[in-house]
Amino acid sequence: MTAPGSLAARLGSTWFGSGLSIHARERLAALAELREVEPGAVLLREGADTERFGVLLRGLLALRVGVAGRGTATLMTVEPGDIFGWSAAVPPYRATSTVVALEASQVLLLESGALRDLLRDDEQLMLALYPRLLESVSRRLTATRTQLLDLYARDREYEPW
Amino acid sequence: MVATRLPRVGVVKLASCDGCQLTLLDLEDELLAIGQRFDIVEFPEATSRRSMGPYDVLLVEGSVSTPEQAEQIVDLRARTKRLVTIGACATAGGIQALRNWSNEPEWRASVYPRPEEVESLATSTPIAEHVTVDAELRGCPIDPHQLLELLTALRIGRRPQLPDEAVCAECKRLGRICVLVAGGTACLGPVTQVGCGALCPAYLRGCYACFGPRDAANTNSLAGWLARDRTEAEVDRLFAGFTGYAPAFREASRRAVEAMQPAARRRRTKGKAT
Amino acid sequence: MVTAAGTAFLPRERLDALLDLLREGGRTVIGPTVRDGMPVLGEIATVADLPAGWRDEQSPGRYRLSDGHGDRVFDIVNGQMSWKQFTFPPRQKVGEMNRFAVDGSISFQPSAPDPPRLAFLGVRACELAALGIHDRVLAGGTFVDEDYRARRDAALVVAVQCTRSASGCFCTSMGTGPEVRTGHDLVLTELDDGFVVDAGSPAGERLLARLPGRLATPGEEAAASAAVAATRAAIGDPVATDGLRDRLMDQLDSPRWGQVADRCLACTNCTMVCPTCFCTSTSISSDLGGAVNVTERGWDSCFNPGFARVAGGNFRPKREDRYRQWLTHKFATWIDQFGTSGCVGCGRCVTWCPVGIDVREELAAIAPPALPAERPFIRPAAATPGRFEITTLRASHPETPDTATLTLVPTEPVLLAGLPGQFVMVDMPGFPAFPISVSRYAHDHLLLTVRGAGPATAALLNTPVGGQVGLRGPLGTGWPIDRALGRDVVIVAGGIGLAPLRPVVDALLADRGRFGKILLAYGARTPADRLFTGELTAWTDRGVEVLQIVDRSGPGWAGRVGVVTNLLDHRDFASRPTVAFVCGPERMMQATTSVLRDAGVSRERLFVSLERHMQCGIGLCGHCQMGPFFVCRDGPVFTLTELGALFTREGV
Amino acid sequence: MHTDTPQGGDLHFEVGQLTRVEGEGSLDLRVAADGTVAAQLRIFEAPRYFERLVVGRTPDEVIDIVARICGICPVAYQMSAVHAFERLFEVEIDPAVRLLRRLLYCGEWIESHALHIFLLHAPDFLGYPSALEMVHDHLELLSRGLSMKKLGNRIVAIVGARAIHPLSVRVGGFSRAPRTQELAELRAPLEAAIIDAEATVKWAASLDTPPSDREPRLVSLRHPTEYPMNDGRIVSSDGIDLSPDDWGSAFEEVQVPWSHALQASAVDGVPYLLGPTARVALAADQLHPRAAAALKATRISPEALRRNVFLSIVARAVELLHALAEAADIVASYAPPARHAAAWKPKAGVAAWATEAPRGLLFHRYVLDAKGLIRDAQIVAPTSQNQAAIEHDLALFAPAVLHLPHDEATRRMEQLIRSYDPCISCATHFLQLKIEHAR
Repeated sequence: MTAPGSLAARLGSTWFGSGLSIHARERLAALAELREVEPGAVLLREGADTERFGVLLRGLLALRVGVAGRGTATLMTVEPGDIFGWSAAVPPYRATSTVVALEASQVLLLESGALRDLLRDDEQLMLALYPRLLESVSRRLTATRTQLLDLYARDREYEPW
Repeated sequence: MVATRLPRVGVVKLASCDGCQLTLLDLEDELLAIGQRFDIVEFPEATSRRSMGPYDVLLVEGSVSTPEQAEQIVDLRARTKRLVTIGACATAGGIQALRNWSNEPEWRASVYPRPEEVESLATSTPIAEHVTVDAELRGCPIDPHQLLELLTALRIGRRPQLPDEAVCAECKRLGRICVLVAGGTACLGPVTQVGCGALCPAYLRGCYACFGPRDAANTNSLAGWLARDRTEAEVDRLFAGFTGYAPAFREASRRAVEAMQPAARRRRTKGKAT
Repeated sequence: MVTAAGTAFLPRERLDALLDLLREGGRTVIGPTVRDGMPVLGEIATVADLPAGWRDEQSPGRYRLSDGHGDRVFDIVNGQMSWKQFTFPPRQKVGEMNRFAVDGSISFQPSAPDPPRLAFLGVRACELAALGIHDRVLAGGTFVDEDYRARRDAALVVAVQCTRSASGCFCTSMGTGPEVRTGHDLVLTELDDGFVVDAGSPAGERLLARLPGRLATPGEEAAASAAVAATRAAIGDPVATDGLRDRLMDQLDSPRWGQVADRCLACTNCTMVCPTCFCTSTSISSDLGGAVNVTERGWDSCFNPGFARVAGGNFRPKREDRYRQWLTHKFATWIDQFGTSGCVGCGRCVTWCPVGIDVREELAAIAPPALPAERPFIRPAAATPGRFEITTLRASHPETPDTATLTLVPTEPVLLAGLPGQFVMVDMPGFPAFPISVSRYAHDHLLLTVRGAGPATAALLNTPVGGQVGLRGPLGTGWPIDRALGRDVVIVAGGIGLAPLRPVVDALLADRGRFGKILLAYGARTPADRLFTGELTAWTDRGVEVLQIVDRSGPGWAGRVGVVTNLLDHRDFASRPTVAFVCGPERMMQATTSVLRDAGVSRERLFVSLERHMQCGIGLCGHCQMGPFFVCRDGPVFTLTELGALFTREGV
Repeated sequence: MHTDTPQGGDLHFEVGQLTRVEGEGSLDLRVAADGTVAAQLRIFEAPRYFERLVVGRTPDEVIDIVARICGICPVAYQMSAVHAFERLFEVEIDPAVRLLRRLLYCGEWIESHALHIFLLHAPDFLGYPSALEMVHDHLELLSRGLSMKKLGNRIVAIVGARAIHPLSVRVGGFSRAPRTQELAELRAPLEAAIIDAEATVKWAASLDTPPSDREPRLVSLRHPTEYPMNDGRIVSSDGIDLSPDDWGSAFEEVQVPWSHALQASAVDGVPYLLGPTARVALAADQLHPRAAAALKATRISPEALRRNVFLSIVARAVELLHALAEAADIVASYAPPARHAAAWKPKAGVAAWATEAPRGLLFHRYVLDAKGLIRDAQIVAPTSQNQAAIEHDLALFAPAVLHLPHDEATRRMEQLIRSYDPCISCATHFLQLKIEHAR
């Protein structure tokens, strides 16, 4: 059983965690640490090794990429319940964006090396975690595509005047 | 609501017959009012006033068929806010665009005794192949009502109401009986953009596509149907008319022009020589 | 059907007497005649104008007339023209709109009906059925085409039973002929030496009583019946109509649509010659100064590329979309709308298709079983296409670089009596009318939030304060606020889609205690594109959870970035009954409703507001058709259940 | 316009694009040290190869195509072509069709002459850059002109479906003949226009014309009973009298060294003048009585009319009146033809014909194969024939104005060129402009 208030329970109350087995939650919670981060704190850096994987419990995170000559741009923001650092579990284990806290936030962090070791050891965990991970990545992909469609853009009609 | 100054209008022509710009002078009832609502600064056919621009609106008749014209149109574009092409020559290359599939030197030699002195491009092409065009009035010639609508829309600031439907729609609204179905006459109405007022069927003729192909014209289907009662060469020739170089008609026009090639021939003439 | 009692016989040589009777009171007789060798419906000044001895031969894409076939005058089964040429003219002035130079004030003068007095001679059973359908479509609903009704009321109808048929005929399948049953004043059946005549209305009875001739003999009546029966037998039953509506609507994905589109020219001939097609477009002719503007309505067609075009694109971009729209409307969704098929089996679309596409073949090729759906006709408010109320612009408040909110003060209270989500048609001299949703109702004014998407909206935005604007409405269905009583409410808006939803927030806050939690999720392209930014905080203070997100971040933006569904991804609405109102670009609504359904909102409680090309705003012009719906009249607000498979489907 | 610095005594005077003419042309004038003037009218219309475009086409297609040579006088092209084909095929056309063709042609004359008189030429006499500027001072005059012009267009539109590039003319007749009622609607407007045209003749005769003197050779058609229009022999003021079949025996197309166009000229090299002045001079006896009376009332002698180039506006006004009066006669007596188009069979051979375009004689010659397809074509437009005469007149006239300020000299010479109503688009084949500098 998982004690209420335990990390495993906190994980279970999130969107990401609610889709995992109890076993998976407990194995992950065992490795996780709970952290409060200040606005502006950088959790991952684009292009660097993905040092950690995390679940946002409270607050708001921004995913940013650098664009040559234009500084950085926020691609999207991460809502509580969602994850960041999914690349910790997918080769080449390098961060695809810089993760910055926009508000005072609470996150559950797992060191990526430890996470990978755990997944290698525990096939059951792997079976539980990867589909959930993929679901999150696929949602993000869908959202990105929708953004690319530029839904609200004003299509320029044939307007001679 | 009222502009502080009158829009500066130019009317110029490249390779063409003058008929489309004449349409402006044929708006007899509105001509004087047009003169008061627009500042016609360049219109060599009608006025000795000349202007190098800039133009708020430039009506361009004719196709690009000489090296000078190719340069001229780029230059005009740079001095024009809204460039409007008028007529089949400007919008589709005109009847003279049929030479685009010909052996142009041979055509030149068949008309001119000293072809080497004729400066002409091998092609006659629509304005839009050279510069950006803001609006177009189709037709050979253009329709006076559409010209007036264009000018009115320009003054009011709305989009001109130019139909994008087939000749058939207008033909039926006018209560005319289909010359193709009921008369067996070859008619391009179903693939041709309306604007003329469906005149040919009213005069018991088939449409010959003065206004060019309409949006996504299904020329293949119509050509196939027409070929049931005629030779394919005859069907091809139907398309090889005043808008034969418009993309939807090109394939048929090309075949028609190629089939028309006669034996090469020097023209009669006893030119007095240079 | 000729009945025994009172059936008369009019000898052929006394046909002139019938014409004289019809002409009484200054009526003009219109009937079949041959002009320039072509079959037309035109004035019949004397018996000699009738096409004695002429016959038609028809096949798909081919029509030929020939003469010398005896004395009969009604042997041309039908021609290209139908009677709608006279009851629903191809072009019709709708009204005039003027702007006075002195003070810029505007005025509207809708055209009053002024129908010619006509007698229609030689109306076939299928054509009577077509007139009956138009009676329902144009004069049988909440809104009435006054001009049509006046023309119908002014016309006498002399029907003719068919004693010949053409190859295109399938009235037998559509249940409309060849027997004449109803809708006529008189009915003739032509025999070699004359006409068996019967009455179908009191006016017809009076005419019949004064017609020279005698009672028909039983032999003549029998000959007439036999001739019509022979026609029925000759036609057979070419189209299987059982369950046709459902069979068709089940085949929206049939590969046949693409095949027929290879042949279809989208030339509009089928719709123009169809006696029931009623779609129209308006056009404006203005003088050079834009002071005098005459609005005219003309036949249009769903085959025209511009028919379903809106500022951002075209709902039916491909020929196959348009062919499918026409066929499914005619044979299926027409039934949902008007309780009858839109086809009377006259065969004109078969004969007059320039490439001989035979609708009977296409129907047979696109077959199988069903799904029913019936929608009650909702709708308040009265309006006609030519009548606009004048409002005065009191203020204009910029919202974003291209959008502003206009305060319009009407003199007519009807404009203020709208529901959240309803729209108005906006009319200004020189521009075609266009729909704009009401973004707030107040005691003496209403607010329209307008984006300058084209010249007309730009002109509206440029209207000076104190200037006049014509409005008609409020039109369409509103958001059903009552469905949200006692429930949680999720409002999801994309871009300018917040404008029609603001009255929802107004309504909920006006009665805050009667609703559960309220979540407003608002997505916009950039921070600068957000509407009503000042109010968003005020709403938070009044108990609305407001979440905002932008597609592209911008200067000074420290908020959320991403698509609006990101705001809903991690939510669960299954535990409490929740109603959702969604408005934005169609693709955004698709993504949003899909997330909301996954999160537990049922389809019946999911409401969306659709955009379509609208001209009349009251279901008469036909532009905004979508399956069984006229979006302007039956929508723009729909539940997902109603829309079913049509929602976000390309090309319907 | 610019003037070169005199070099070796030569003055090179150049007028850029000519305005208020149809099409594009320019004028090049060389004044030698000895005072002799050489004028070169250059035409830089782009070549469109019409004579080649019609090869391989059927006669009916040719009728549509040649109309596009000129938007001002498409009927003329259709008329020369259709008559040429009908003559070769020996088609007998209905008498009413013949009248309708004259009516159609009258419509074109009315439109073209009114256009030229009021919109193109009047500003020269009254001192405006264009007719639009005349609105305030001469509104009534302009309105009168525009209403006649409109009526001309209306006639063409009723017979031919539209004012520019009409489409009903077919070998054998018309694709459809107008109904009696359609023509009857023209009666009242024609009567009103005749009055206006009479006033126009009077007005034109009252204009102040610069002095000018020449002894032109005149060429037009001549028909036994009709004012020259779509039928007749080719005659000249100095004795030429031949069938259009024999056009080539008296005329030829040549290329002049400075230009640029295939000019047409008489084989003897003497320039000749076509158009209203020539027709009025050579067929004065066939003018409609109302036109003849109006001309007489001007008291301008036939001699003056012929010799002063600027009086062409009077000749044109007389023809405007003639065309309106003849149109009124045709409309009044109209009964639709029994057959709107006679049947015909193609035949190999040469089809030649000439008609009178508003600007003068328009000669067509086609060689057809046995299927009736065109193998060769020759189209000789009036302006290419008038060109030599224009240059000749300019050379005569120039010394009188060269001392004037340049703008004024230019205006005067343009006025002279416009007296010919040159239709440069008509020139079916022109070479490219080349500027030669005097040495």
